[in-house]
Amino acid sequence: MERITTDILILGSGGAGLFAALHAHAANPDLNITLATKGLLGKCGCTRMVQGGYNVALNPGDSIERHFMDTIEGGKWLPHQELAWTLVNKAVERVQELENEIGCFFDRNPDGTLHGKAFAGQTFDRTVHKGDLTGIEIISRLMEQVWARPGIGKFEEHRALALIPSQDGASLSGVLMLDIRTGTFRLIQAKAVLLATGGGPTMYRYHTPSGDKSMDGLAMALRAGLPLRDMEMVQFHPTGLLAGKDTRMTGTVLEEGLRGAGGHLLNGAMHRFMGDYDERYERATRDIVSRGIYAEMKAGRTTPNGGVYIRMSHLGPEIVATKFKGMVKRCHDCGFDLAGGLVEVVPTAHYLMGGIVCEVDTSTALPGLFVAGEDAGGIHGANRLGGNGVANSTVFGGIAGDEMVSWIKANPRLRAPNEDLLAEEISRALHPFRQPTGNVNMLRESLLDTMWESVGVVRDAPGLERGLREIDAIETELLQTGVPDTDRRFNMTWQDWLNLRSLCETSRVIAYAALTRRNSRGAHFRSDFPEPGDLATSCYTEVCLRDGRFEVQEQPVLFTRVKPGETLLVTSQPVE
Amino acid sequence: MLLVPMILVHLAVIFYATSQNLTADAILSRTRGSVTWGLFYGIFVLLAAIHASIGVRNILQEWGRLRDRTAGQLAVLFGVLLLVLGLRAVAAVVMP
Amino acid sequence: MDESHSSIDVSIWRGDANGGFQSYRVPSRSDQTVLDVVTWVQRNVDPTLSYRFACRVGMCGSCAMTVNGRPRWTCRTHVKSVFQESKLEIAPLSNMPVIKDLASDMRVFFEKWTRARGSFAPNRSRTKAVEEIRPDTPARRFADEAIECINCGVCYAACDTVRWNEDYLGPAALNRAWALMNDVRDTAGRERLEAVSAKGGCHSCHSHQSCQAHCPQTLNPTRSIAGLKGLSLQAYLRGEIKP
Amino acid sequence: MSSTSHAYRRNTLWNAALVHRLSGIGLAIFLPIHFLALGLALSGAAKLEGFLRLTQMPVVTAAETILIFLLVVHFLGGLRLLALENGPWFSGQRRVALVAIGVAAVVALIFLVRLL
Repeated sequence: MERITTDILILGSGGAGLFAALHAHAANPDLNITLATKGLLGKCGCTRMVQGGYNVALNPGDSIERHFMDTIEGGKWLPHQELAWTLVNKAVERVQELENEIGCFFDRNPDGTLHGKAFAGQTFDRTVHKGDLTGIEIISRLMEQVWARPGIGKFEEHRALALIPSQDGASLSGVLMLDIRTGTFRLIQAKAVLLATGGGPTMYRYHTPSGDKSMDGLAMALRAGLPLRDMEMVQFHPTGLLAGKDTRMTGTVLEEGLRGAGGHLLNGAMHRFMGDYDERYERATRDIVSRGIYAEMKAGRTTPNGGVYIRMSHLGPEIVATKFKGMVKRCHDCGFDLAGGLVEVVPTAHYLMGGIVCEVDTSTALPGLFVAGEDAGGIHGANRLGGNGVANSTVFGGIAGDEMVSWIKANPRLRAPNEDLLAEEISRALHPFRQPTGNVNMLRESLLDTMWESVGVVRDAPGLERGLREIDAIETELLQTGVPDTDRRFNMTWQDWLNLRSLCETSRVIAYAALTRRNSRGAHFRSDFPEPGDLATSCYTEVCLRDGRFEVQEQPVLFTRVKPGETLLVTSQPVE
Repeated sequence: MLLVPMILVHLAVIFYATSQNLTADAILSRTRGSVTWGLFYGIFVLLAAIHASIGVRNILQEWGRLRDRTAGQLAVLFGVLLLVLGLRAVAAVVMP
Repeated sequence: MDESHSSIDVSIWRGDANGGFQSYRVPSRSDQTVLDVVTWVQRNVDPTLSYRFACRVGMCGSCAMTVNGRPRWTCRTHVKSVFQESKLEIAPLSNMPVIKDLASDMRVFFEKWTRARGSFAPNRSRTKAVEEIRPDTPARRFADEAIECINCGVCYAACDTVRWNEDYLGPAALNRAWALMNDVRDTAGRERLEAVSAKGGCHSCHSHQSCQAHCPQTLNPTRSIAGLKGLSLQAYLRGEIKP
Repeated sequence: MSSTSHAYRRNTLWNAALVHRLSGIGLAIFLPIHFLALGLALSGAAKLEGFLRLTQMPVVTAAETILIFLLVVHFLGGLRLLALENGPWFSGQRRVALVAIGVAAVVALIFLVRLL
């Protein structure tokens, strides 16, 4: 195993990781900064997949307070208010940084000012965007800035395996990495580490995130003893493409705007069913539409692949083809006629609101470890507003970059790793090579089904308990399932095995947290406890692993800025 | 870009010469002593030599897999050869 | 036709640059992309088959490969659309070193992106408001036409000038340089023009237009490169850059 | 590699570029010979006359026709590139390239017909 040292190690190359690298480099260009990423730099991960845009209160008619209230109310009063406050405040500077310094070229109004588009759940049209490929613009520009800085070390196709604590256990020493291309291990010791691997709930039968995602960051944090909060909060997008389990296309998002523009959802009997659930029909909020579709599926009124149809053709195929050019072309490339025909859709797991408990300065309970982006918990509470995701990763990624540089000034030493734990983690990663060869993908399919059936859109206690038992059984079987040790170089099946292990570990946390929350808020719906509960005494769930056992706690939400029933908006501040 | 009208003129000349089925004497009698002919074809040859040597250098580099310097030298050599032969030909046809 | 029983024969490149094609029989499905075919082989036949993918929907450009001799995204290429040639042959992206099997090393592609000064040089800081730029100005329109590149490397793999001239920066990097030359906020225009006018820059392009023909985003790098050639010539005539 | 490994070249504009390059090579080979022939005039009109007589052989006529084609096709191809690289972008490049090749063939044919 190779050992290398660096001042700052950043895991992940999405909006958070790239921003952290640029900020740390700007704050102190003499520092040794290393960025490691599971895929290609800026190409893997989810920031790139952002279609909508970036929420920011720039317009004089809008306000930080309004953005804040939208975020808190959208999050059903569960967000960590200081994190949310930082988000809405810093977003202003960050968007200007993206435009003025990074080079993003967002869309303008005819008079030349930034265009803000309307997005669900918000009282002001504040979503800054570049067409419907905002993520590509943001990530491409960040990525080229990082490539242009030779001072930032780059390790592509490096998978983080474990956070290795110092000998005394008081802080973090470094991260054990697997060089996917060569199949060899590498310990990167660092004074400060940023965990920005992104969440991405890919343990559901239908999911939207990038296929390389497997919650490795959260799994590593969990094993390092860090508390995770709001883990029951998995956001489902109502319209994911459904094309059977044999294609990776299944689960990928068909955009929100299709419903907004007047698209109809039809069940297997060609009945427009959303009226049975909500008077707004298809234009109801994401969670309500998702539950409506889920109910049709449970009742068996489905399409051949087991979902429902979306129909756009009544709006005129030519009009649809012009208005949703990208979406129609994507469907066409994959063999579907969105403009003129019917496309099968299904709710699909989209975003994990939960994550590692952290402070406003992105520090965590483990000194030396910082966290930003989807790995961090508490910003969005029970529901994330569209357009707050990329704001979150870029705002806190930048903060992490600055904070790590200051932290290193106060803590300038590398800390020796706990060698026993290091050896243990290497052995853990090599585990599948010691088992008889088996079918990893079959187990993955089982986990996907279990999570979808038992820990999915609608939950109840018996289902969650069954889900937990099944997750345990799948993990047990996984530990007896091997991968042939014939060639470790770029071994995708080995990666699949490691991915599945991370997914098992984090799936269990989701199920535990879901079992703990006995009410229904935002993305979390319990059919046995359908009421939201008292807002004033709102609690969030916190799960942590101690000596191999889960400790689950309910912590009261601190209303540090605004209490339920109150608002920061002055009544004379109407929407223009 | 100067080559554009020159090629057109040259094409016209070819068609004229061939259609009239001119003999060598007839050609030479029309060209010998003509400063216009000499200047025109002199410049034409120069431009063609430059243009051809650039093209040849690219082809030698890309298809011949030659190193840049070798390709450049060979191309210059070719250009000079064209220039010398071409001017000699112009001289032969134009000089009285 | 009962599709669950029909199958297709697929040749997949195995090994490094000196490797070769190997044949596999893969069950045919109605909804099946080239990426799904590759995935099926890895999951069911040879667990050591290496390939790369991420987003699954044509946004990340990780999964580009050579399919029946043409570079393309595999995630958004339905097997039906390429199988008319009644065979399916999948190789790694060309003009880049092969890491293993279907995975190419894209580092050189991004190094050239950097060499073409394909990154923005700011004119104002984050504390200032965003510059007002009317969307209908010609420069903004030029920049917009070139901006939606996802750096998948398909154009780079389709370009014979890259194949024949290893110094050549390639279509994507030059296309990015062109977008930035039309970005009124950018302050490194002269340096960028020098970079793209140097050896291996825009003047190496022979306008084969393969980049334009293959770009999955329907961008037109040839047009961008032609634009750079023009700017480069003008700057040279004005004495701003040296040949 | 297999037969499909260069399938990406199966496109009109790539072939137009190939025609342009091959015609350029053809002309580059022809030019020195052409100059040498004209240089014959140095040693008197008779020699040139003898050479011109030679050009009436069918083989040479065919070669000349090909040369005309090469010259015109290289010229028109060059024109398209000049327009493409210096003027505003125009669509329908495929058609322009095909027309250029067609025109070159027609011009060469006219040349041939007139000689015969």
